[in-house]
Amino acid sequence: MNPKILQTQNVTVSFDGFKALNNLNFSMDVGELRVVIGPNGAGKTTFIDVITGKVKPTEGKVIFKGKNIRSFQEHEIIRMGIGRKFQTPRIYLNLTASENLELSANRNKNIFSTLFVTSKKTDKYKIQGLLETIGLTSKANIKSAFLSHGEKQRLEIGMLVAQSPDLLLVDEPVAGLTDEETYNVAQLLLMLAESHSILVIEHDMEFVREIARKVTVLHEGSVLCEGNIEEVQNDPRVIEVYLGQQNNN
Amino acid sequence: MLQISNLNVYYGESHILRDVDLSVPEGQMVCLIGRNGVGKTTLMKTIMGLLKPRSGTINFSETIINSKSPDQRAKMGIGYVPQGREIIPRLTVKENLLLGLEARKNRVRNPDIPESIFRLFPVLKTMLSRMGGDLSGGQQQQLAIARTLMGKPQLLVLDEPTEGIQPSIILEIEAAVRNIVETTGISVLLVEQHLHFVRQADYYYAMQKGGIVASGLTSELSQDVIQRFLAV
Amino acid sequence: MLASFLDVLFNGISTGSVLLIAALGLAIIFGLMGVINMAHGELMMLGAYTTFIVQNVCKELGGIWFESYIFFAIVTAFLLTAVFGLILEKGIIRYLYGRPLETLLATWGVSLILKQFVRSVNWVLFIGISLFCLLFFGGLWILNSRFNSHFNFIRFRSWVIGLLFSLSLAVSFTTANFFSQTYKLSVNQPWFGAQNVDVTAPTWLQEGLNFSELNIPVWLKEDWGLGTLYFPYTRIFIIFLTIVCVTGIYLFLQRSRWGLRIRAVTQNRDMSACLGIPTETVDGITFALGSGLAGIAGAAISLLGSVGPNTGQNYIIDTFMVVVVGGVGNFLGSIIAALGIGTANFLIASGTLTFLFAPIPPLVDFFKFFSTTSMAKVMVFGLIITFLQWKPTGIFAQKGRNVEL
Amino acid sequence: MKLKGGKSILIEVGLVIAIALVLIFIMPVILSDFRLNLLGRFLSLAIVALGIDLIWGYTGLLSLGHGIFFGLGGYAIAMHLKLQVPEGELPDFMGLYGVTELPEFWEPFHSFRFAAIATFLIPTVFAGLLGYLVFRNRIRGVYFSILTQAATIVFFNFFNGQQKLFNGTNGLIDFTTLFKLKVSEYSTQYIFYNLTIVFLVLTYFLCRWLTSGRFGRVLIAIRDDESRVRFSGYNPTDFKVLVFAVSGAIAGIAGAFYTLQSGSVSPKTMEIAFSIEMVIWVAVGGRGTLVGAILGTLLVNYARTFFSEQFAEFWLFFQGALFLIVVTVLPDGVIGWLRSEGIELIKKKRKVSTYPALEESEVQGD
Amino acid sequence: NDSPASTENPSESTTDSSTTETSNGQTIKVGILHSLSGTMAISERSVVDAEKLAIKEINANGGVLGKQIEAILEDGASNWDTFREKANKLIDQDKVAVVFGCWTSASRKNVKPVFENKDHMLWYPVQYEGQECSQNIFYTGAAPNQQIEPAVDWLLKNKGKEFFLVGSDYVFPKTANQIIKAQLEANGGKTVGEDYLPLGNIEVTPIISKIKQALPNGGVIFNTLNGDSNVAFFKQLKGAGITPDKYPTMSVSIAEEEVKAIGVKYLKGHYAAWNYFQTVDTPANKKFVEAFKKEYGSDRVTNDPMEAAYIGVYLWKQAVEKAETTDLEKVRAAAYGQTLEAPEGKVIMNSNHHLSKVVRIGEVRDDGLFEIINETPTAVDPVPWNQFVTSTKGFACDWSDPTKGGKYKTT
Ligand SMILES: Nc1ncnc2c1ncn2[C@@H]1O[C@H](COP(=O)(O)OP(=O)(O)OP(=O)(O)O)[C@@H](O)[C@H]1O
Ligand SMILES: Nc1ncnc2c1ncn2[C@@H]1O[C@H](COP(=O)(O)OP(=O)(O)OP(=O)(O)O)[C@@H](O)[C@H]1O
Ligand SMILES: [Mg+2]
Ligand SMILES: [Mg+2]
Repeated sequence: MNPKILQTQNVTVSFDGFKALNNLNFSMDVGELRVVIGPNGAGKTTFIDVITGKVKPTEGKVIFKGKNIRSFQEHEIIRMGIGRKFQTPRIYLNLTASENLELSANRNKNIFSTLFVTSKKTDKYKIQGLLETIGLTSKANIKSAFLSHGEKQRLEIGMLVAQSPDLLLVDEPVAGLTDEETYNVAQLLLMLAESHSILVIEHDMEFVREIARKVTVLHEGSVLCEGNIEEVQNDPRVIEVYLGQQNNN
Repeated sequence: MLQISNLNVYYGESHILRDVDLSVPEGQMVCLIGRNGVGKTTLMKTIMGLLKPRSGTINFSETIINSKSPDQRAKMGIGYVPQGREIIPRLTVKENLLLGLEARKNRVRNPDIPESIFRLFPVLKTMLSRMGGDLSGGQQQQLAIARTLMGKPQLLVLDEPTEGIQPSIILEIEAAVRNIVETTGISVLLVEQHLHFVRQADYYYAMQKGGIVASGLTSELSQDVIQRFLAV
Repeated sequence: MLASFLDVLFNGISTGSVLLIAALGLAIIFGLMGVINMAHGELMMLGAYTTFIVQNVCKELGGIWFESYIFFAIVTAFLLTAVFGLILEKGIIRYLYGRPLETLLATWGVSLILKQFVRSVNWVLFIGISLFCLLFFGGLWILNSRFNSHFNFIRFRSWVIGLLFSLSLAVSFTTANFFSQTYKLSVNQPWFGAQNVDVTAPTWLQEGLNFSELNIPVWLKEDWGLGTLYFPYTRIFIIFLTIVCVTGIYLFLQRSRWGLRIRAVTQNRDMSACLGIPTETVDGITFALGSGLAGIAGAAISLLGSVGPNTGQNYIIDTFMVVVVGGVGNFLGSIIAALGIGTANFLIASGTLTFLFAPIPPLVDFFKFFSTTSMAKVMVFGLIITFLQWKPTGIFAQKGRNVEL
Repeated sequence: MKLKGGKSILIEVGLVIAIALVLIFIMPVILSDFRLNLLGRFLSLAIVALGIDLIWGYTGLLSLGHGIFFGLGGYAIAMHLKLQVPEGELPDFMGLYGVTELPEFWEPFHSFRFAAIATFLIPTVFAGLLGYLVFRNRIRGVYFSILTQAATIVFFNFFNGQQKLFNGTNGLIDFTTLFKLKVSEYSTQYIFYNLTIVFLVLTYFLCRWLTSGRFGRVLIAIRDDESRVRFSGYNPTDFKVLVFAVSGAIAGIAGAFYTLQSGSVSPKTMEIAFSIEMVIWVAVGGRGTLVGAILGTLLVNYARTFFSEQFAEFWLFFQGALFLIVVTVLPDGVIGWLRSEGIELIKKKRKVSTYPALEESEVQGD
Repeated sequence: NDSPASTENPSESTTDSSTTETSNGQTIKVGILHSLSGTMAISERSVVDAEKLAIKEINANGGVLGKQIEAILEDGASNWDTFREKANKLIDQDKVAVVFGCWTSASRKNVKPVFENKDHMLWYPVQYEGQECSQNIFYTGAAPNQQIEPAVDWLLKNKGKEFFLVGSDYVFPKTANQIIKAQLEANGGKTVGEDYLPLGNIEVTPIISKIKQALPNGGVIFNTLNGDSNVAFFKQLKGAGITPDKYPTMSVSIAEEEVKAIGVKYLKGHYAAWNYFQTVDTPANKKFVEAFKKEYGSDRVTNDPMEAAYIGVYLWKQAVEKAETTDLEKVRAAAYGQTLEAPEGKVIMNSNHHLSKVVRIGEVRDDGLFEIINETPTAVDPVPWNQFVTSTKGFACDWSDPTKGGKYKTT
């Protein structure tokens, strides 16, 4: 059996009494590609927030690579090998697409190596390749403030890939992308899954079907059910709270 | 209802929209499709008055509104749900909703939030006193739609309204929008990636590289067109 | 004991209420609109000068007019500074929304100009400036309304503006020069001059509430020592004025729809416009309101301090501190912060703390070192920094996911 | 803009050195002593402006308290100069306030080396400390600005109130010698002038190096979205503290050179107005462009000298108007304006293509 | 600062310039260097007015050495640095024959090295804290023994022994209070407290609390506050029920102009010590006040620093005429012993660069002017180095005698 890369034990997050996460127990193996779905407000994004240290759990603990991350700051957690894409694209608007990528690709993120170590040739090729993958080669050198919403989404996915952490947390990667792009992103994630652990959150069920091996459904801050895509899709509780009656298709 | 002709829009020196012609007839639902970055949002913003066209006219219910400010356009009855939600983060959900009333022509006494809104988006009811910015992404999107509906617009401009919303609610939104169009006779201009929703519209326009390249009835929207303009 | 407690309480509240009334306008302009208004102090100065003028007019009328001039002064000061604020907003600030740090620089320029303005304003200058504004802004307005949609105009806009600017400057300069040559002293004499001007409180405000002459039981006076208390009427007046203003503002922002609009516009201007909020009107009203409050504050402090070109500039830091410590955009916070800072300042500077800590000698020395007015400021700043270590975003911090964005 | 490619670096270095040489050799010939001294002082002010541009233009930290660091640097060197008295004597002002023994902390300033190091080390330490306390708590934006502003008041009150230690309001004035050279002598001043230019050039390249390359990009990223930077794995607090400390050091050096050339340092440098003015120089020149900082400083200061000489009574009007115009009409400062409009006039209009593939695909007949 | 630092060949260049530049032309250029903007503009602008008036009068009467005086006005902007820069400019660029200027001690201290290094000449018109005697400065205001010390003596004799000292956080008040404390100790008075306000601060509640605590049954307040704080102080004193009958306040920075700005109501019955009041009854004063009002408006008042500035210009003119040149060294030598029937009475320029002056105590009356209630029978000779303060006790200054100079031991 694979060792666990990520585990949460009885994690509760409450905001002024409202429990966004409620006694959540979750675990993920090394190298696993896991999809998390669930109704709006189920706590998916909060879950990622907890893992990356943006939100401290009110109770319970999050264990990454065997370490409780509670006492670490955000950037330290990231340096332990977690990367994240935000739900709405967050990129550095005054940098160009390639600079954005370069910033994430940088391995050593303390001050001194940032100052004194120059980037390697191989990094440059890697970034070129990435730009190609996310379809932004032609816009690589304009300020990323001038990108459209979908392009920003893709750029942020690219940044995550450039960072290449052990665990990728991907929050709604294909929202606002065209079907074709959705397909590309799916392929990209599948390819990455060969060497990384990935946690994906998405509402686009086409996409979920495409990549999913194991799906976890969150509801009101705790796991509603877990299983492969067929099981989940046909679970009446999931249909009730999440999928709805897909009458035609 | 809405008639756009020969519209050219620039961001600084870069030419984004090129000679766009588009019209939304009264009581109809029109959908705009196109790949990422072709200028859909730009067109929506221009209709709303957030961007100034360099040439061309925008005609809304028989008046040319080129020189009108966004708030005047809102008061004339254009309701806008922007891409990226644009919730006012440090106002409560209730306050966000009440802002929707600003677009009404006559002042509303004793403002209240109609039940119909909550029927469509039940979560909002439980969160009235929460800060708008604290909501989850999908909840914010629902709030954005609800807020615009509060204003009882005549033309609803929706920019990817279903982004980040759970499947069951998407279905409800689709049904609701369809229902609104049919019962109240307002017009809708929709930008959407979900084909399912696109097919609810009466008419479609396909956009590529800043220009309209195809249009027609959605019932005739063939796989071929989709292939050409939505995929490479 | 009771007496000294009451004394400290009163002095703390009165110091705090001066701070608060000065900070109110800023809490709106900075707290709600996000404009760092460095000219706030000068707006207060305008209010103070208005008081001076109203006082002089009322002095002419004499009697009851003079005794009640302060009320007219407050109203006039409010209106006048509000109008000025409106002009400021329409002329400058509105180009700078969303760039708070730039507003700081622009308003700093405004404050320099205002200071110099009251020093040297005379008829010549008045005529010159009015003419210039008329020509320049009038011209601009015509240009804008005629050629706005012309693509070429947008491109050469800065050139045209530059040309217009120099032309108007030249015309108004020559005209002013002509006047000053022809009419000499009568137009050249400054209205106010660089000196302070004298604002004397109406007689009923000049003295104070003397507890020893008050009709209260003797035991209260003697055993409890209340007889030593003496509360200046001006201070009491300002406390009341502050309460009135705070309540007024509270009602305006919470009970009228404007509060909601203002908050919406400052948080997301474009979207608010799309919702049908007339953003420009909202901006104008808000800025005018904030400025008007500064005017009231100016009228109030003219009862305590000097009225001169530098009136108000001493308040600017303290008022910003009040707003920051209270939590930006939070009224209750500002109130508590003002009272807190006021009381702390009084306690430290007056050396009351040295008495309180009399049993602990090292602390006495420590507090003694800080018990001058200048050093008290140093200590209060230290306290504020310490406080912010604990609550980085003020007493009532904004919470939730959105704060970082 | 970016230090890219060996060739453009060489051109830039060459250009900078050429300008420096002009300043060193040509200016003294053209300008009178008084004007040259003025230029020297403005150039030392340009050094602070560079530091401010570093933190404001690139990192988005608007410090309204750089006067503190400027002043600290000035005081450090001035203390050394005031100690140029015969053995056993005290700096002249101390006698007036009945000080009979040199205060402890003055002692080390007997050594020039110590004083020289102190000119930037003391400001660095203070800036670092203040920065650490503030940034650690993620205090940002206007909060930071207002805190720095309040800090100036504290320092001002302190230096202003301590007559016995620093001669209070008067400040340290009336320097006699440095290395046996008479400070007020023209030849000595010329040395200071040249040193100022050397340090200006060095500071320019330091800032240039910091702001180009990866470090600079992290700074810009911090300006854009600080909390996002954390999720890219960088610790913005470290970066900000470092940059703030560096810019404090730069201000300290500038203060020292200014003091040498102006012949005094006083708590006035720690008044709020002065710190705000520094920011304005950068704004006028164009923030985020190092050249702009230098240009803006010279421009504003010369304008001020000019106006105050020509219209002694009204120059505040002009100064105020200048700020207003710059901020409203030239939001990107002079350099920004030159880039957008000026270049357009000279060169042909730059073409920005939005849909790079458009032209080809039209050929293909999509 | 025993002697000016540069003595190698000081007058060479300046002499040259002042003879070539200023004598060849039709005019003699003089510099006026005061704050026209900033905090100090309040006080300094009227001094400028007085100086301009003197120059205008002199020009109307034929000028100096047959030439008109041309005044070059520079703004020190209440900023010491600017003062120094402008002093340099006036001397180097404009090559003026003399500079009239400064108000605050800090500005004077800052330009002093400039005038000394360039061996130029400044006429300084304001009463000040003393402890200075520069060869390049003429002080036409009072030294402490011509204002503060007599005021303290008078208070001790007539008003009480317990003193509370209030001042601005600034050189003059601090030095003055040092002298007062020493004097009180020597003459049987008592300092019960002191406090300093940052310049411009108006929150005086803590100070008033302290005064009430230190002097519960009344006593003397000695006030060296500067500028704006005075207004706040007196307004709030009255509000707090602290009135001159129990708490007489002696001020040394409040003159007719300030009374006007503070409001007579608040000041009536308080005291001030000066050499000149507008109410001084001399023919010269009558003329001065009349001329001033005619020039600047009938609502204007005159005060001590204005008068000192005004006579400064006249004294300089007399010295130039005696020397028959604007050569600085000769003018300096000619200045010693100059007398003038000034508005304040007869003044004599001593060889220590200060004037002998009559000292007066005034009480604010209803019309905002001062009732002179005490005045020395003869002019008091200036003592720049204070004799109460131990570190300067026994020192004096005499520039007419090269062996003595700026600070020599008398005993
Ligand atoms: N700071 C906060 N204060 C109050 N409530 C919060 C806060 N943050 C999150 N919530 C609430 O917690 C719940 C979970 O939010 P979360 O963003 O994790 O949902 P989600 O599963 O990502 O939903 P979506 O699919 O819509 O993105 C929501 O109901 C939200 O309103
Ligand atoms: N502020 C801006 N300045 C310059 N160019 C911009 C700006 N905003 C967008 N663009 C460019 O305009 C083009 C159209 O953008 P727009 O946002 O309208 O696309 P879209 O069709 O809405 O795409 P998406 O489906 O990704 O939302 C894009 O190529 C984008 O790069
Ligand atoms: Mg989410
Ligand atoms: Mg879009």
